[in-house]
Amino acid sequence: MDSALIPEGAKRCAFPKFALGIAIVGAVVLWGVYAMGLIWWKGLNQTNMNDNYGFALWIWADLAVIAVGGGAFFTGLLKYIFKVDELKNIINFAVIIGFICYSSALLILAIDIGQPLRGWFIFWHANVHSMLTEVAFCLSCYFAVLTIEFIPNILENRQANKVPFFHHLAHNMHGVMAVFAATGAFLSFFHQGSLGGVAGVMYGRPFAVREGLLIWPWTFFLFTWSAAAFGPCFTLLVTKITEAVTGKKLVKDNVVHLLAKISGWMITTYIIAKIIDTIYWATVTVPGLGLDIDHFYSNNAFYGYWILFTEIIICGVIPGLLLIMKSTRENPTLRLLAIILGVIGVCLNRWVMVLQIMAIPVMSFDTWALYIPSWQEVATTVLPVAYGIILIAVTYRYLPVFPQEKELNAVQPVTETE
Amino acid sequence: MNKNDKKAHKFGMVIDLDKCTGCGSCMVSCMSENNVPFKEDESNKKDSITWMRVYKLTNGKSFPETEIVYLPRPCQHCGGKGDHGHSPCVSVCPATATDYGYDTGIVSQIYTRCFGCRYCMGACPYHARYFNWWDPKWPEGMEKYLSPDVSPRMRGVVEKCSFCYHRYQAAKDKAYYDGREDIEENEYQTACTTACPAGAIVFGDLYNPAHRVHEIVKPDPHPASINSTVVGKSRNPNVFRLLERLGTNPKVYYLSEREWVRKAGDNYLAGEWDKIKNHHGSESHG
Amino acid sequence: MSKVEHKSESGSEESTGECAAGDTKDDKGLGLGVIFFILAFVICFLSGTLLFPKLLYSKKEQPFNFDHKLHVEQTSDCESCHALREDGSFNGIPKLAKCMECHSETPLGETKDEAVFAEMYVAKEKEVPWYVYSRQPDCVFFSHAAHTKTKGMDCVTCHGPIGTSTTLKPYEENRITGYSRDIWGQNIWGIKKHSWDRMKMDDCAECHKKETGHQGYCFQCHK
Amino acid sequence: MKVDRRSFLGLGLGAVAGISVSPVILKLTDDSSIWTQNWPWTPVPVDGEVSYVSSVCSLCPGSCGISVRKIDDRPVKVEGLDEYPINDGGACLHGISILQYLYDPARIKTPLKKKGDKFEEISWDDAVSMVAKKLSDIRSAKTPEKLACIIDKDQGSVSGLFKRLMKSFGSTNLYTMPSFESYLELTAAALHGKGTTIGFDLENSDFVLSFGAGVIEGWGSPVSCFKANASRKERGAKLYQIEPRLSNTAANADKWVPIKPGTEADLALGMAAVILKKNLFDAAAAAKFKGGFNKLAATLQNDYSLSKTSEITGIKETDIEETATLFAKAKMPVAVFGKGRGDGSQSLKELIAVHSLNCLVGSINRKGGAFIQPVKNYLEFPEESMDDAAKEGIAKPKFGQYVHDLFEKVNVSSQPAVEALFVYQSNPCYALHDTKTIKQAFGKIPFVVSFSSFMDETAGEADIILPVHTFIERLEDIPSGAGLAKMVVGLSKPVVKPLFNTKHPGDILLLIAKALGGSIGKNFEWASYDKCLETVAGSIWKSLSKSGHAILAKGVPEAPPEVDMTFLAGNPASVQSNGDGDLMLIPIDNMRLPSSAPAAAPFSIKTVSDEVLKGKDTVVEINPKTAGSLKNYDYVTLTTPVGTAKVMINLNDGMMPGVIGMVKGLGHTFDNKYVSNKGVNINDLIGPVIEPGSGVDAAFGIKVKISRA
Amino acid sequence: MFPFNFEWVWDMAHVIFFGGFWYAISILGAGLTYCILKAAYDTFKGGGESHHHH
Repeated sequence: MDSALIPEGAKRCAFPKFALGIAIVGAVVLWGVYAMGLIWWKGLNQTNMNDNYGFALWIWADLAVIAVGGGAFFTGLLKYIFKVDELKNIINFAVIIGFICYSSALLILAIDIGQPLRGWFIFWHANVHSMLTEVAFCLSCYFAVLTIEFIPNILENRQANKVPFFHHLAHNMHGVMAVFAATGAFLSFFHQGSLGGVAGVMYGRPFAVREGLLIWPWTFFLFTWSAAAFGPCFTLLVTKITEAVTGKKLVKDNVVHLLAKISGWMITTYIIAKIIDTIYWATVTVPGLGLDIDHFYSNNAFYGYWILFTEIIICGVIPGLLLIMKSTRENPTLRLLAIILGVIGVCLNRWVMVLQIMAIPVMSFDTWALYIPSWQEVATTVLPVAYGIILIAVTYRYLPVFPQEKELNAVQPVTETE
Repeated sequence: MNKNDKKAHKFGMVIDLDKCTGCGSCMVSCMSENNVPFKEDESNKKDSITWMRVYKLTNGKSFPETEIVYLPRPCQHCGGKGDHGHSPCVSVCPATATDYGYDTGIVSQIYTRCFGCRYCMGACPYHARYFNWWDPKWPEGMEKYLSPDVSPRMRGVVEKCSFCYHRYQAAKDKAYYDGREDIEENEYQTACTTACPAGAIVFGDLYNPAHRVHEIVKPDPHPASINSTVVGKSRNPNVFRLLERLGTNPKVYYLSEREWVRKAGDNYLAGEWDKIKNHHGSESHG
Repeated sequence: MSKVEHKSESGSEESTGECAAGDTKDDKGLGLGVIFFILAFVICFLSGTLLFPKLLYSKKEQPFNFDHKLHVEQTSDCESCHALREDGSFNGIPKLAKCMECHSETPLGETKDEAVFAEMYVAKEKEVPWYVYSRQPDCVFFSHAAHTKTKGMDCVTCHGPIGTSTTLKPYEENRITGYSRDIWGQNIWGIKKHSWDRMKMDDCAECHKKETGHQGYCFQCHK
Repeated sequence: MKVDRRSFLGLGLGAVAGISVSPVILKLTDDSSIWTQNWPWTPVPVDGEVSYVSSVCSLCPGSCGISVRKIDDRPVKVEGLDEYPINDGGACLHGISILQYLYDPARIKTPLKKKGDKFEEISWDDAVSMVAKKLSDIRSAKTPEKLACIIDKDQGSVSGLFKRLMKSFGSTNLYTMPSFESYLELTAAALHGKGTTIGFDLENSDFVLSFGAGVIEGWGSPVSCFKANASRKERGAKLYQIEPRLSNTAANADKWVPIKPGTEADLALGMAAVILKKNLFDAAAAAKFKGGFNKLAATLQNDYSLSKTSEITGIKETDIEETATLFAKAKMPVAVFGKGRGDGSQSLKELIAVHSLNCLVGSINRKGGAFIQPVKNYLEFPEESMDDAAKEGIAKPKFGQYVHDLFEKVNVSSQPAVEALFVYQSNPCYALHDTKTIKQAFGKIPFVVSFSSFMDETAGEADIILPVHTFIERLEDIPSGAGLAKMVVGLSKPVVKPLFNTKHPGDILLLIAKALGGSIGKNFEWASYDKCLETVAGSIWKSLSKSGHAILAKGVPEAPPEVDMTFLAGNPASVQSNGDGDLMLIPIDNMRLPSSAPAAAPFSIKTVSDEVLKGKDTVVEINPKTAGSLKNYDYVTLTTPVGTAKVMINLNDGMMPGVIGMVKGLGHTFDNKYVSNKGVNINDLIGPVIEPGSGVDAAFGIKVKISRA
Repeated sequence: MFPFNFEWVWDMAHVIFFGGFWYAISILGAGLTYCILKAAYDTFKGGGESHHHH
């Protein structure tokens, strides 16, 4: 019944099946929206945050989605600025994932603040010394860039593209996309960085504080680097999941291998920097404040050295190595393992930089604080995931997201059951 | 900039922990002075608003060697690294809802500007900032005791100790009326200071050598030798600040004759204290 | 598919003029669209500018009229009624007791307003519930002493020539915020001609910047 | 004309564009945020003229001067009154919270009558005539002794009026709740003769030997003690604290001497033995001892040798000897008694034993010592006229000396021993040991009249409640007690007009007396309580009304009184605790929680640590060694012979092993969600232990069994 | 955000920060405007043509 909207030559499942899937995920969205409504109506007492945990679950989610959404800016940068042409076959999808991640991040921020109707104060009464101001400005600008990057793909919908104006608009936007992509990369560099800066400038928190360059602590650069490194992993992971769900191959292996290789080198270089940063922090910064590194990983029920080891070695060094070595990179199973570990790694890093910071006592007579989120927090954190699934489903169904889809799936028409 | 204003004050506090009895008068005086609300259950101290919080510290030894001390903790009104006014919280507020008054050294918090991002709370290592998770509600009729000098906070914003700034405003008003340039030491005292039955809290201008707080603290105008971002370290060997090494430069000082109490004020590596303690307070030329 | 094409064109303001001007195909639908666009634009713009303020503000009449001019003639200044207290605070609108210093038991004039005053308030010992045009929100601390006494500022600078008025204008209250309209100013765009036309924080800051070289710290004016 | 989609689109876009360039969006964005800044449900305090009214606080016997800041007619803040002779500007958290009492949701707003399980509102006229009717019936039955009365304190004009009513009525059954003052008078009576009391000159003493007295835990006149303690270091004075728990006082003291609970008297006697043995006593003072000093000395040498004392008390011999020696050698030593706040149950033997140390070293009526002076009766009530019924009634014996005797009598009698009971400003159903039996007694009294401002546990048991003004709504003389070295009467003033349909307790008594008529009415012929006070205050009224207080005595009293050692010379037995548990449960006095009436204010509750109250659970203190495998905040069940309770535990190294400490002041059950239904009332777990020889309830704790819950 | 805002100060921090911000905004705005205008132009130029350039 919606065949007129489906890209030419593409096979999609029957509409009722599609609608059912959307309805199921939609129920999760409604649950999240209900929780969101409760929070807006009744206030943040609906969460289990407290004065120790001013940043909690969904701020971690916020940072995590922005980190994994980093695939969009980095792929865009490679495609449009460094002219890595193969990436045109995955750029649309990277942009959609980025769009989902960033719109989710903005939504989470709107739920997170205690006074949503005053949210615009961050722009209007901006304190330029605050990393959060930098985040807000760059984040919203970069979201605008993502929207701009997304629009041509929307306009390529079979029906929309029939409209000459839309057709031309899409065409022209493609034409100047490099300018947008460059601006996006600039903005993204700063907001990814300033998210890292958010933690790094907190010099009252020895676990977070880092020295750095000018006003930017090392975490600023580490965050940007890690988002660029692990973002493509997430793009690849979501591509893989989409392929699994649709039962089709959507992106050619050479593209995947290329992105995986780039990601691998980025991860490896990042993790070297991270290790150096950690060693410097543990041996110079923290002892200078009278603290032993043990302080941050002991005397509590949850945070031990395991988290440091998992983040850096298991989810950093290992995926990095797996992706830079050709043999492992081109092994589908090991590649999948590497990108999953990578995504976990960057999420864990954000967790540590949000939640562990809050948990650690600073005053000698303070105590560790652990925190368990409320269902409302969980629901509003799941909300973006469900919303993302719906948006991917809809865009996949109606937009020519994967340029190689037709080619890859035309050769075996017999096995097509979708 | 007014940073170098000759008329500037630097209001600060010194709390004698040997006199403090942990009675709680300062907390209640503060709550009642500043229209701090209360809830049905305040036993979860992580969501209980007490601008002035009294911590109980122990020396960690077992019976009968145990010792305890109470440590009242208002907002520390940090001057930030180098005492330039970039307090941990002020520098991170995205909407300029908190600023550093270079004329008084007092860190403000403007509830109507705050939009509740809570970044400042994360940045403050003293837990001195509190979030209004709930709408403030008073039992019917009890809102009649609210003071018009301090505006009640609405849900969704951060609040904290203001060093009873409204009392400074009132004292200045009086001085204006009398045609005076400035106020006397006793004209501006915080609610906790006046309430303390043990007289453990002394409040005044750290710049003014005639004020008691200056006499006790004897702040060192030079940066500390071990950490150049630390300014205003006390030259009184019994006086210390909380987490002084972080460079937050609090304007709240503590006084104790007990070594373990002074040591509890900051973090020290094993063996470090013994090296530092002898220099403590008198190391400006070290 | 030209219908859709033109629809899309009128979708952005920039292209409207060009579109209308270049429209040589005499497409009725498009013409109608443009007309509707202009019509809606004008109606909405005008209602946003003219009708909206009327809806936004409710008008309230003061309990009775007060002739400032008459009273100033008798007292010759503002401070006789609007005075600083000895602690330096400002008494605002005087209480009944202050009025009674002059009005005592016998009426001083024969106006209808004074009769209302005597009957409704003096006789019942009730304070007059005046609406205060210049009422600032609870978060604001303002020291009259600092401005009038120390710096010798004129009341008119902020309050305007109230002293020469013979009638009280209706009090306009913002239905959303509860603020007096005089805070935002009568002009809906917030444009002011006199220093007393608006009383927003920016107006305070503007003067402070000029007079003291610094807009001031938050706590100077907030509580 | 064809109106198609394009037209609608044009319309829509035009509208959007038109609104966008009008001021609507800008203004609404601004106004909606301003709306959040002025939410109508967030209160806006009304501004006005500031004024200050000074008065006196009577929440506790401390009797501090207070200064109330008002905005127009509204009191908004309470602070200590500068230069007031007791507290000189300081204030405790409860005093600062007074306005929360004033506006307490548990205030009783109008007279109430019990109907079934509920109360219904009645008029003052009806209430007073019902009370008068009941009292007339009792008199007609010629059993005036069946009117009993419990008041909060012995001194002051309101107590005077209650006493006057009882006497005119013909009943001797007037009781005061146990208080520190009552123990001071009992102790002084035993050693120095009836009608005297003791004050401690802490601010001048150079060695304070405290037998569990919570000098900074609300003992005595709290603020005055805080001040004396704070000046201690500047004066170079010492404080030695003897008690099983590292209380705040112990923590602040120069030395903490942990002692087995209940053996304080033995330690005091052991120290006396050391002082005698080492000849460190004041010979001149000892020369004036009478009543068997030599016998006592002999007993001490036999029964309280260092080793024996050490064994009983668990304190090292050297510590006992050293402390006793330091105490005796100090210039101005003073030994203070009264565990915790001093108002809980105390053993008279212990108090006398401790005070005899003061006598031994000559610290009586010496600077920095203990001041013995007559209880000042500064009020001059005219002689009562007594009719025959009153005279007959007065001749009948009282049920007993103490308030627990009254309830004991009620509970053991099959016929109502008490027909009517007045309870004024006290909460026996909460504050006395074994509250179950107290409530049972209340059930057996046909007519209970409560004079209370708040709906507390006892008011809830009443048949009629006559609500009284809170003390900041009324005029009253407030005599200081609480072991202060000086005697001050303060004047509590109506700071604010009464908020509700309440009356001054004195005026209620005047109304009742008038309704009863006859000689009773004649004894209360004042126009109002205020007039009555002015009359009976006589010579001090001028000072009271002018400066807000009158000083009855200050400085060192002359001529040390006699010392009678008879009580101790009889070698009375020490009080033993009830029960067979292997641990000892002792009450803890916490400055932030009042232990009796009125209950804590919401502000005070808010300051209570989560090591004391967590959610709705009381947290008890226990040494980690005693706790064994139990962890912090584990639930346990405490079982005593009197009751059981589920509580959480706090592992506390400052607690003596084998002892469990539970805070007093929690577990209220009346209707106030900020204060009530939090934790356990320790009085539900402890039963009275009557001390042989003195008859006081001297339970210092109770044996308890603990099990994981 | 704007020089007429209360918090605005003409110092280095503001100039750098908002300089970057307005620069990015201008590029995005200019790019978008260009695309839209060009598309409108192309539409009229090309009439109902629907050829593909890529």
